[in-house]
Order: sequence, then C-alpha cells, then structure tokens
Amino acid sequence: MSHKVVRGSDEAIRDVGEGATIFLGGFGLCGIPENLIRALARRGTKDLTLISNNVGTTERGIGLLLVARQVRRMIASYVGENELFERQVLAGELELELVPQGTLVERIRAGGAGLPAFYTPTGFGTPAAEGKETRDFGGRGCVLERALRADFAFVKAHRGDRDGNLVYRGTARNFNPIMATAADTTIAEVEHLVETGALDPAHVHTPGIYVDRILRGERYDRAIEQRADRQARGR
Amino acid sequence: MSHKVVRGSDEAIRDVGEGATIFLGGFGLCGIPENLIRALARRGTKDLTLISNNVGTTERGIGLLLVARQVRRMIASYVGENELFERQVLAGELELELVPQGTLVERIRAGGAGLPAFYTPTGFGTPAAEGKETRDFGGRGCVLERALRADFAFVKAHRGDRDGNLVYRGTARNFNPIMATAADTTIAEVEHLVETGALDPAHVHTPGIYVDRILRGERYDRAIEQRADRQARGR
Amino acid sequence: MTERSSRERIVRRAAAELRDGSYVNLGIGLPSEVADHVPPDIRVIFHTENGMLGVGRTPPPGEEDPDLVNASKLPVTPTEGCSYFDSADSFAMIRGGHIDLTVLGALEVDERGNLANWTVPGRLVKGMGGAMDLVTGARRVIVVMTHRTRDGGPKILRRCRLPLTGAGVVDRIITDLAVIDAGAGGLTLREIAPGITIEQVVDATEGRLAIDPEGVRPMEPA
Amino acid sequence: MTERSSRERIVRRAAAELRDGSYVNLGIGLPSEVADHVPPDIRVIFHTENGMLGVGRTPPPGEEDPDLVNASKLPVTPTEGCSYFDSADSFAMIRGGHIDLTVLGALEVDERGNLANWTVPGRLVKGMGGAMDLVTGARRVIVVMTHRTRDGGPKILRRCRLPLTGAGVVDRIITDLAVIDAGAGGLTLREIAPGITIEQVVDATEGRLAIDPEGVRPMEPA
Repeated sequence: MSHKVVRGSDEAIRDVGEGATIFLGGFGLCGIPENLIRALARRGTKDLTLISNNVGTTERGIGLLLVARQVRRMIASYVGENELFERQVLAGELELELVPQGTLVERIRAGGAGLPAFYTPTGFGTPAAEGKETRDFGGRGCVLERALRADFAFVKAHRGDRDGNLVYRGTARNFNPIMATAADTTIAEVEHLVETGALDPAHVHTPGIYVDRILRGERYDRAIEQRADRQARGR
Repeated sequence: MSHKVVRGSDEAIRDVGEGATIFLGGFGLCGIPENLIRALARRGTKDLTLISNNVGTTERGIGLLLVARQVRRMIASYVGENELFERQVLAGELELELVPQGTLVERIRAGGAGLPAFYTPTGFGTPAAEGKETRDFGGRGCVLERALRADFAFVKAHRGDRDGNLVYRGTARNFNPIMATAADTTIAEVEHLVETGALDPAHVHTPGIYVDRILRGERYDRAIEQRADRQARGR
Repeated sequence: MTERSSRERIVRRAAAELRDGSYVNLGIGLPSEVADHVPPDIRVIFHTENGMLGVGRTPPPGEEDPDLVNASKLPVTPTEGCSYFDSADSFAMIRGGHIDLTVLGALEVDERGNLANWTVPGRLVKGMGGAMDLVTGARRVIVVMTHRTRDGGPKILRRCRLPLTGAGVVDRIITDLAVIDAGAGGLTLREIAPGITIEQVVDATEGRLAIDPEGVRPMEPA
Repeated sequence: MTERSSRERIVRRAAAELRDGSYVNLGIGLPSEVADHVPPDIRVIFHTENGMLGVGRTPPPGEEDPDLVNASKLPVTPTEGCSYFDSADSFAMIRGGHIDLTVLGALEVDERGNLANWTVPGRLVKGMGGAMDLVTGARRVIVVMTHRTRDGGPKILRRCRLPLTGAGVVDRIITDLAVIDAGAGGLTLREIAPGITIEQVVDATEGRLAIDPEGVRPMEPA
C-alpha cells in the first residue's frame, strides 16, 4: 500500500495532460492544494478545465494558472476576487460556468457516489435553471442537476497516513473531502505525513480508499485572503 | 440552549403520538437507541410506522415493539433475523416495504438535505424498481427514488454535549447521523453526556443543529446479536 | 440621517430578529454586522457555509488562523460547542431547512418576495456563491438594505428587473426607512423609522404596499 | 468430494482473485471465508457496508466489542489504518465504484450476468440488505456457490427464474466444478476442477457455455 506515497508535487502530477479536467479543493485560499497548483504552473500544462469554488487571487492559488494562461474553462460558484480572471473572461480567453455553491458540491458528491442526477429546489426560477429540466415536487419547483466528475482531484489535508487516510483542520476541510471521491485519480497533499495507524479511525475524514497518491507538501504559505482591516491585506 | 437536555427517555418521547413515523438508528443491535425503544414500549403507542435498517431480535430493539403489536408498517432493508416479524407479516398484521440498503440511507439523506428525489442505478431491472420511474443515463438504467422523512428520529451516540453535538463509536455510527438530519424532531440518547466545549469540533459527527433533545441513556445492555460461535449467542 | 446611522439602524433592527438558541447565517457586508448586536440575554449559533457552526468573533491582529475563515474569507475564531464539516454537509444543512434564519443584502426585492442580489448583466458576473441555496433553504429569509439606490431609485419593485437569486423567498425586508413583510398577499408595511411617514415610505417604494391592519409601529430599536 | 472440501476449493480459488492494495467487500456466509485465505504476500483492505474499511479478524471470546461488528452482525476487530463512517458514506463508496471487488453467494446466475440471491417468492422475503448496491457498484463482482442446487438442479441458467438482485452485473462465477466468466458474449468456461471434465460442467449447467479459445485451464489452487 505504501505505493500511494509519492516524493513530491512534481512527481504527483506527472501524468496530468493537456486538456485535463481537475477538481481543486479549497475555499478562497483556505485549504487549497497550493503545492500541487505550483507544480502544475511549473509543468505548464495548457487547456485545462478547472472546477473549484473560487479562483484564488492574482498571486496565489488558481491565479497562478490564470496568469500563465493554462486554463480554458472554469466551473465555480464565486469568482469576484480576481481581476485578472475578470479580464480574461471579458476578453473571451476563458469560459466560465457559474453554479450555485450547494449545487456544485452536491453535483460532485453525486459524481463520487454513483448517482447520475438529482432534483434540487436551489436556483429554480433563476438563471441557474436555464436550459435545465424542471419538475414540481410537492408544489415546489425543482431543477434536475447532473453529477460532475473529473480526471484528477487535487486536495489538501492537515494530516494523512501512508494508506491515504486524511484528516482536515478547521474550515480548511470545505470541498476537499467531496472532490476526493469523484475523480479518476485523487492526489492529496498534506502538512503532516504520518505512519498508517497513527490516525484515530473514528476521526478519519477521508478514508484512504479515495486517495491514489499522497505527498507531504513542500511549502505552506498559510496565507489569509481577506482581513477585517483591508489595510493589512496581502502580507 | 440547555433546554435540549431532557431528564430521561420517558420525558424525551412524551409527544410521540399514535400513528407516528419514526426513524430508528442502528444496524442489527449495534448502535440502536435502546432506551428510547424501551420507553416507547412502556408508553404503548400504537399504529407506528418504523423506518430502520433491521428489525432487531425478538427480545431486543424493535422486537420489543413488535411483541407488543405497536407497529403497523415497517420500512427496512433486511428483516431476516426475527421470526416474530416473519409471522406478523405472513398473518397480514404488519406491512413491510423492503428497500435496498444504500437506497434507503440515501433517501433519508435526501430528506435531510432538501433534495426531493434522485436517480440511482441500484435496483434497476429488479423488483426494487417496480412501479417506479426509470431513465437512462449514459447507457445505464436508473431508478427515480424519493426523499424520506419522519416525524421523529431516535438516534444513539457514544458521547454528546448539551448543545446536541454527537460523536459515535466504531460501527455503531451507521444510520444514526443520517436519520438525525431528516426528522421533524430528533432525539439523541448518549452513553456520556458532556459539557458543551468538551468535544473536539473537528471530530463532531452530528452537529447539534440536528438534535432537538438529548439525554443520557438509562441502561446499555451492550448486546451482540451474532457470534462466530452460535452456541455463545444470546448472552 | 448619515449613512453610518442608517446602516446601524438596519443592523440593530435585524439583530432584534435573533432568537435564543437559533442557528443563523449572515451574508457578506452589512448583514455580517448583525453579529455585533446580539442581545446579551440570548445565545445565537452562527453558521458559515464554508463549513462551520458556532462561528466566533474576529481574532485580534496577529492571531489569525489561515485554516479558520468565514464565507467572506475573513478570519474567525471558534466558540464552545462549535463544529466543522465539509461543504456537502454544510449545504445539506442549508437546503434541508435546518438554518433558522438567514440575513442577506439585496439589489432588488419585489411584491412576490423575489430577490435579486447576485448579478448585474453587462457588468461582470461575480457568481452567486451560496446565496441561491441560502434563500431557498433557510426557514426565514430577511433582507437588509438601504430603501433606495444611491441615485434615489426604488429597490423594492413590482417585479425584479435583475436576474433572480430566488423566487418567492423573502419573508421580511428591513431598510433604513421601514420594515416590510413579503408573503402570499404581497408586501405589508409593518414598521417605520422615527421621523418617517407612511407616505414617504410609499413614495420610496415601487411595489404596492398594504398597511398592517393592526397599525404601523415604530421601528425599534431606533 | 465432501461438501467441506468443495467449499474450501471455492473459497481458495476466490482468494486467488485478491490483489495487493485492493478494497474488497465479502458477502455473508461462504464469501466471508475468503478472508481466511488472503495470500501472505499481499494486503487487502476489507470493507463492510455497515461502515468500516480495514475490517480485521474475529476477536477472541470475551473480547467482543458490541460497537464493532460487520454486516453479518458478527464482532470484528480494527486493523491499522482502518476507518469508520456512516451508512450514507459507506454506500456512496459502494455505488460510486470505489470497491474493487465484491464476492457474493447466489441462488441463480444466467447467461446475461444476471444475479438472483435475495428472495424466493412464496417463502418470506428476508430483504436484499446491501446486495443490490454491491452488485451495481463494485468494479468486479464474483459469485461463489456450489454449481448445482442440493437437488442436483442447475443454478447457472439461460435466464434467471427468481427475482433479480442485479441485471448484467456478474463478472465471474467460481463453483466447486469450474470458473466461468460472464460478459457481453455470454458465459465462457475458463477453468475446471481436478477430475472434472468439460462435459461434466456443461451437463451441470443450463446456460450455454463457450469454451475459452485459449484453452480451459485447471482450477488452482486445487
């Protein structure tokens, strides 16, 4: 089983090809797989479809891949914090699909859970339902939403063992455990790589069955995207 | 918030009326809300619809309610361990709806998650799909399954705090956290009732938002339903 | 009235909607300030859709934890009894009707309780984030906003002109001028701010307003 | 051949299907015995659908933990690297194609890979438990059973007569007489047990059998 452990982020993404579809965990800059993203920027792989709740800032996270023009298409729920992204969308260099956040994560869960589609009341009567089947359940309009899968999931956890069991910290959990279930290949970077047996089995958040490769991340910036006092932003 | 804590199992189920629909957590006898079940047997409430993965044995768990003929209808995935149940079904005293286990728990999850229905490949082409809509997704036949809710959920956890946050132990988790999300009133019995703040927030399995009432269970038999050596059964 | 005192009036009035033991999600911006005005005798548990119940205050400078932020990406602190969970569980909680109250900002609200707060076509779409789920799932949806646009135009309309966030989702609107309920019967004026007349509210509102049959009360705390 | 040695042949042959690092769910009864024959040089992680990965052996008498059982309700032990989860997560794992292999018993299997193993109409229905999910979701489904009924009748049929557990789900059938693959082209005989002829297998089978074009091999371990 120790064949899941890879030496570093460059080795971990060795087979990510042009045009790949990739889930990227994290909410804003919290809990993003920053080492895998940097490796992908180094590798320079183009024409990517990225699925992530946000797009990061210009300097960090997915922003690095936008600067290098490696992204063709983005599926997200909120992209309001990145001016470069705005310019690329307006210039037609980048396709954008916006999905309500709860629908986005539920579509990914469905992809991992073998459910092809589900009905949700979210977005009924709004542009989020445009072009989609709708149906009434108990007097409530609902939208048919499809499962979402990807070629790769890049996730970040606080601790992980050699079997791929993962434990997240605080709100850095967010999309990571769900995305880990719904890709053909899931790559987890962790701050602390521990021996199998070191994690409490009752408190494993992502069982190792979902993780194909695991590595200790080379560097964690521990960046905070926003501060109450905007003057202090961008340390 | 301390108004969630109730003194005992009789007080906890004070408003369960005739004809109520109740989720009962547990798998076999593992992780069942045994004190709440005993209270319901004492109360003698009739005409119940019970939703539980199994039906317990003749002497323990739901079996107590069957003996007292309090149950009108049962939704379960496997009922093969209870001879009394068999006789009651054959005599027409009890309605039985069998649902594939994964579909059962997913229907309950949908009920708690505000999703009215979903498509699943499970059961397609089998009696489990009879009378249900089916649809092809990517060449695979799927069945439309509806969300399931109940008036009450009785769940059992290992530890719980006064806000209703719950932590389960081992495989006693099973259906409990899912059922806790999908009832109008969720009642949790715990082996250890602790002060709010005593549980690690990263390892709460059921957030208190789902729990309306919590109590320390009066007595735990710690029964094991089956043993490798059948001679030893029924200690 | 200054903009600052307008905002504070709205926020304090919204805080009066909080109930002991309730689970509440506050939107970005003005709604987030409601957390600073929780009445001292009650306990409210704040939810943030990125995966936390029991959100605490902003940490002092230098004590921020990058693994602990709210949906605005601002650093927060834990409280006793808090819990963390993933985004699927968080939105199951929202969509499943477990959040007692959400307070959000709006660009437009209309007579049908429709809400528009996520996009202005022609300008760049920033995305709806979790707003569509929140207005669909929360048991009670309160909109807080200034009664009029910066140009003095109405924001409470007969029909929303902007793309909707949710259809028929708003329960109550709290502005610097008034408290208005939305429901099956349309809009009903419940309260007015000190020094404001019913006529002034009606003039500032495009949507048709019924007057509370039990009488319009003063908006408190003023 | 005794019943005991028949069972052991089936179980040992099924154990030869286990792959290092794979995640495997074993059904109740005969399939559960496969766990006792894991080759010494590989590590297999066993899943039980009531919510555990990394299921260990039966505990010694007196050391059973009532909070730690498998899907047969039998007490089990934890292993290093094991984890517990709820039933929704467990079946998401199953239905989502994350279990590499499931080994189950059967009443009938047919040429289309249909499987019937949960009910006999007229007798009481005991319920399908998790079997329908497992045969639908696991990447590979292996049926282990005696080749014939106790009365000597065939169990591998042209078409199943009993209500199905899953349609077109079986990949391989391992019996006391043979190893047979099910697929788009129907049933193919791959291996036969020592002392058994192809003709004997064909006679004991109602479904039409193609013979492996690369030759029928001896079933090992014998």
